[in-house]
Amino acid sequence: MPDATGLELTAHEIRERDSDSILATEFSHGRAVLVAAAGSVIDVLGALRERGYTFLASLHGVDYYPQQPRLGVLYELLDMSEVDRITVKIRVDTDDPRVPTATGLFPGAEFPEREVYDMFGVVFEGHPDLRRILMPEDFEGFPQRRDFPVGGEPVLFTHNERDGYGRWQ
Amino acid sequence: MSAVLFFIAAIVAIAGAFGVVMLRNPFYNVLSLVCHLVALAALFLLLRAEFVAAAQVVVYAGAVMVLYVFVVAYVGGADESVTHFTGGADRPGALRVLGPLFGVAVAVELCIALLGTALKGISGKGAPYVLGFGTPKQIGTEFLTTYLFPFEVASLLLLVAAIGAVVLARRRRGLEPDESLDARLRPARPAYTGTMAEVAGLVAHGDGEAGR
Amino acid sequence: MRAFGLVYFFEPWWVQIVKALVIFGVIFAVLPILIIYERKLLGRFQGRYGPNRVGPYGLLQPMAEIVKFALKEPFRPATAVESLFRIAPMIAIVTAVSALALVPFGNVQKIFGQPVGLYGIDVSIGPLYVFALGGISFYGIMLGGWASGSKYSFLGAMRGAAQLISYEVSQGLALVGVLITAGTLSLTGIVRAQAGMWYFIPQIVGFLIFMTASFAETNRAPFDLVEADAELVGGYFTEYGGTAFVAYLFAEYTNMIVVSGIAVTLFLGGWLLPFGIHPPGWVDPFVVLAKMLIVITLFIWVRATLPRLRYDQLMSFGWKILLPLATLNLLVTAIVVAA
Amino acid sequence: MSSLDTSSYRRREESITYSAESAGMGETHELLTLNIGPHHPATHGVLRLLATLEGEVVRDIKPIIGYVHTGIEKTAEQKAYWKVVPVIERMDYLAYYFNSMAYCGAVETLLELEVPERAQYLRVIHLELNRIMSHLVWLGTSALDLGAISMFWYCFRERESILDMFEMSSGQRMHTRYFQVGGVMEDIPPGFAAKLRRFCAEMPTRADQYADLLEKNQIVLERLRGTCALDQETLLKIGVTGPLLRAAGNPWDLRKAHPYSCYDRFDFKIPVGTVGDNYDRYRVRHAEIYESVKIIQQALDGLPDGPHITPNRKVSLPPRHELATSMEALIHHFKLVTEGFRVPAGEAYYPIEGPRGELGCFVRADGSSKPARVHMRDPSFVNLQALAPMVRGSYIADLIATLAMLDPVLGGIDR
Amino acid sequence: MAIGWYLVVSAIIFCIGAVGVLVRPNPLVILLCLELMLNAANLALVAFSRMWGGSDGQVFALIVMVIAACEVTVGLGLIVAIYRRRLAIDVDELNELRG
Repeated sequence: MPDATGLELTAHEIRERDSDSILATEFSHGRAVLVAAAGSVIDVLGALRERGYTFLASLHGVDYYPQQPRLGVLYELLDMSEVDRITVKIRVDTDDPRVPTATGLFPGAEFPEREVYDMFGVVFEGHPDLRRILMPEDFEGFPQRRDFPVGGEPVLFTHNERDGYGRWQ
Repeated sequence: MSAVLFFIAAIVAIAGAFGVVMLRNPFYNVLSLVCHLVALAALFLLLRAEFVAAAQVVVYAGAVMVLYVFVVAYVGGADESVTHFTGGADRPGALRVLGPLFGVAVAVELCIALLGTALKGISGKGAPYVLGFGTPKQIGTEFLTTYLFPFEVASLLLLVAAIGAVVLARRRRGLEPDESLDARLRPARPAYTGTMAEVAGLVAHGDGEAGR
Repeated sequence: MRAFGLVYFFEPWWVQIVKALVIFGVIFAVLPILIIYERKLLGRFQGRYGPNRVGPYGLLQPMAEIVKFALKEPFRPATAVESLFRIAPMIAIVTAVSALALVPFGNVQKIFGQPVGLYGIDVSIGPLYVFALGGISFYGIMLGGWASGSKYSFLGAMRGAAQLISYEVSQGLALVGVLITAGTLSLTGIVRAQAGMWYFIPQIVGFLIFMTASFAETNRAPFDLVEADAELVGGYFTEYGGTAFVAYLFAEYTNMIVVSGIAVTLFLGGWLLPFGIHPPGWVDPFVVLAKMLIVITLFIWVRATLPRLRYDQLMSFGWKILLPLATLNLLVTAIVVAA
Repeated sequence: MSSLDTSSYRRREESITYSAESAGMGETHELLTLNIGPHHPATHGVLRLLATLEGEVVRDIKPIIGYVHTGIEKTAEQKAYWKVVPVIERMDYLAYYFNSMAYCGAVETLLELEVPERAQYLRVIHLELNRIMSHLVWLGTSALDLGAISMFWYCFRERESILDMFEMSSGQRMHTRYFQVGGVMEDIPPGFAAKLRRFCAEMPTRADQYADLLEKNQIVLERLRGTCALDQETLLKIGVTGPLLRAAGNPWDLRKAHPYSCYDRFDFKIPVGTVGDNYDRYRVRHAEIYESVKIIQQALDGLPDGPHITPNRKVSLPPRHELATSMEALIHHFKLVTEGFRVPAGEAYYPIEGPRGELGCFVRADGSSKPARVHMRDPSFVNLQALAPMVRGSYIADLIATLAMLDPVLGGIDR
Repeated sequence: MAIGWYLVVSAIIFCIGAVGVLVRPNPLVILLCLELMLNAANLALVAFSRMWGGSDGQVFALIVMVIAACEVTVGLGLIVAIYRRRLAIDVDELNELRG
């Protein structure tokens, strides 16, 4: 893990290219996080990849309800030669959650991005096959959002087909 | 006993032949020909041609018809392709009327020829049965002595036919990937399969390009 | 009816009917025993007991399963072709049982003063008859797969057809070596010709080729690509259930019995015993059955041991190894016999 | 969102079959779409593969997943931290110790909690037993997919003895909830060590027998060698880790690269392959069984004395006997059982080396007694993306073999 | 049974085959009908062989089978080739091979 100083240095170098790309840095529990602007996340990821973080270990969404902007997408990057991890975090609002896709840089982001899209409704622009992945294709709503209630999911059988479908209270 | 067997086999053989001509689905055509061939093998057995009967079933029903079944299954034995395949109708115009007439004419002529023949053997039950008639041994001896030349020619013909079939049905290209295949591997998505993108109003319903 | 070849004595019609009934009866009694034998033996191979709940030592398990299958709802997919879907398993089982008529279980015996051959029929074209029936049994598989209207069945049927045809060639050529050596096509004649030496010693290559091809012909592991449960679910009988499924199952096991019977007849000396032992005639069928059991045990052993080949490997093995080997064997045999 | 009426549901349902019609025909290619699964003997669960075939050759496949999605990540947000463990264990049902280890590790990072030595050793023992167990299930089922039916029973025989040991230490055979935040639930019972030693002595000979059955069989070699290889650059791009990556020659293993728990104290090797074909995948996993046995033996030999769980009463339950004598213990017990412990706000990502690759657990705490977000980076989920590039251009039988060698666990993929 | 009966059956089958060739447009069925005609000839040959007690007829029946097999392989190869080129499978419309 880069220590807090290394993280600042990295953030500084990336800011030199594009001053608006890095919004903040966080360092806690030995975990380095770069908070990037949603629009320039690909540039940040690309810059980090050039610096050795060539492996996208994980990509997941987080709902920071009730903070604003609510949704977060986290990219856990890994430098395999230095055994070093860094996290890129972006925050988007629920109104128009659009993020450029990372599949161009990391082809393995395809499934995780579909999952984030499925669970949080974040739309990855340019994704090759953005469909629901875990939930049924005709499901409505984004179940991992914090305001999505637990329970009460109606299951459609032929006997209750007439009573309507897909309405959770 | 043999008369009963003869009539059963003959009726099945003729019915199978009718099936080949009348049925619409090529798969059933082939199957009725198989029935016909098996019945014919029974007739051969009644004529004490055991080896020919066995060869009939092994070669015809077991190998040649298998080829037919393969081709019909490949070219399309399912319903939708059947209509496209047979055109649903017979050949148009004069042939359709004249064909059966011609058939009946030939049949009448052949029957006249048979009835009016001077051949005495026709109404007999055949030559006296000799032990060893129709056995592989006898036929093999004939093939390798009297009919050696036809035998060799037939084997050459088989070779030529095998090569010809391979050349005709060969695939024009190997298994290496090509671009037109890649394009066909990604068919346009039907509507609603990208539901959330569509629900979010990002793409029009069923816009296949969005999913590329 | 004397349509069939070399008849040295005359059997009245009722003897033939009795023989047919006996063969049918014996086979349908043997099949469940064979099934429980395979399952028990497989269990032992795999470090478990096998079925042991129904009846003493689980021996009634096949009966329970037959009842279970018989009580199942007849079902067919919406895409199936009804008539062919029903006929196909019947073709499979009829051809399998008909081939059994050829296996000689013993020499001609005097029963109540009447000479009776302990076999269904003895024809002058012996093995060709088996191949003819094998050619027709292909339709049982092909029609079943095609008429199911399922892609898995269809793939299985296609595989089955190609496999049966490919290995039939090698199997036939392996047999011809024996036929040349014996100088006859009659199966009883072949057994009698083995009085001096069983043919699996001079024809050891032919025997191995025949057995290998037989595994493919009966769709047994390692050539069970037609069923290939891991890939094609069940191959040509994926869509079958209930009694139709049992029919296919029985046909497969009957084929196994037929093939082992032919192997015993052609290579293992039929009802003959080594070391000049000449038991009384009524022992003959038991000798044949015991030898068949050994061959069947080999089938089961191989199933417990070997994994499945891939389709292209199966084809290249059949055409590139087995067929040239069989041809070579035939050539060498012909030269030796002629010399 | 557009409103749904019931009549349109059927239409949508039909659309979900996703272009099941044949993909096209031409002079040079005849394509056929085959739907493999979700109920298919070789998909190891409810995985659905839309395969585009040309004859028997696979041209493309599209995995469709989600059939056993149970919303565990959502459920975990509704539960106190210590109650999440049993839920999270049910994700990858062959690697339940790994699931709980990743989760506990993440929570311990957030709590900055020190785990006692003995607990760490016990964790390692169980993790490695679990790894062997998972590999045995993989070996048995993939041999079954190749048609070697007997291997399945042999592998499950050894798996049974491992499950017996799990039962001995925790009372459960699967989903044991043995690992807890701060340590393990209970110390190992008497007799466990002796039984484990017997197992460690026997397991290598059993593994030798498996190798004799498989590696000396020409058919297996023909089926596995040179089929569906994928080089490590492509694998790394896709994000594949674990035995699949090691089979391609990259010795990346978190136990060595970035030791967690107490893996830095053991002497073991990382098996790597050369070309990354199915045979290498088999060999790497098979060799890992031996290495895991070695780790278990070392951990058992060096098992230190001490508490099996952290003595921090804010996190771990007090021992039962203290409840009768100590008021403080009773209060702690009551607080822990009713509300659970609170975790200071923060985020942690804790990666470990699961049997199938990097198993990472992301936990976000918002200061309450329930996690605000739990995410599992399951290796099966990521590795499944590598299936299509692996099998393109190979036979359908190789697709099955490769899927088996990929070792996906659908519980982990769908979560 | 008198040999004449076999010849009658043979004649009927031959005529059915001939009509089929003339009436059906599908090359696959035409091939099948050709098989019918060859089989009719086979039956006649075998019947004559039985009539005179010589096996020459059977020998030629076997040679006819060989010829039929050749015809089928080439014919089916043509049909497959036609299908691959997505031409109409109808002998009356197959005029694209004209030089």
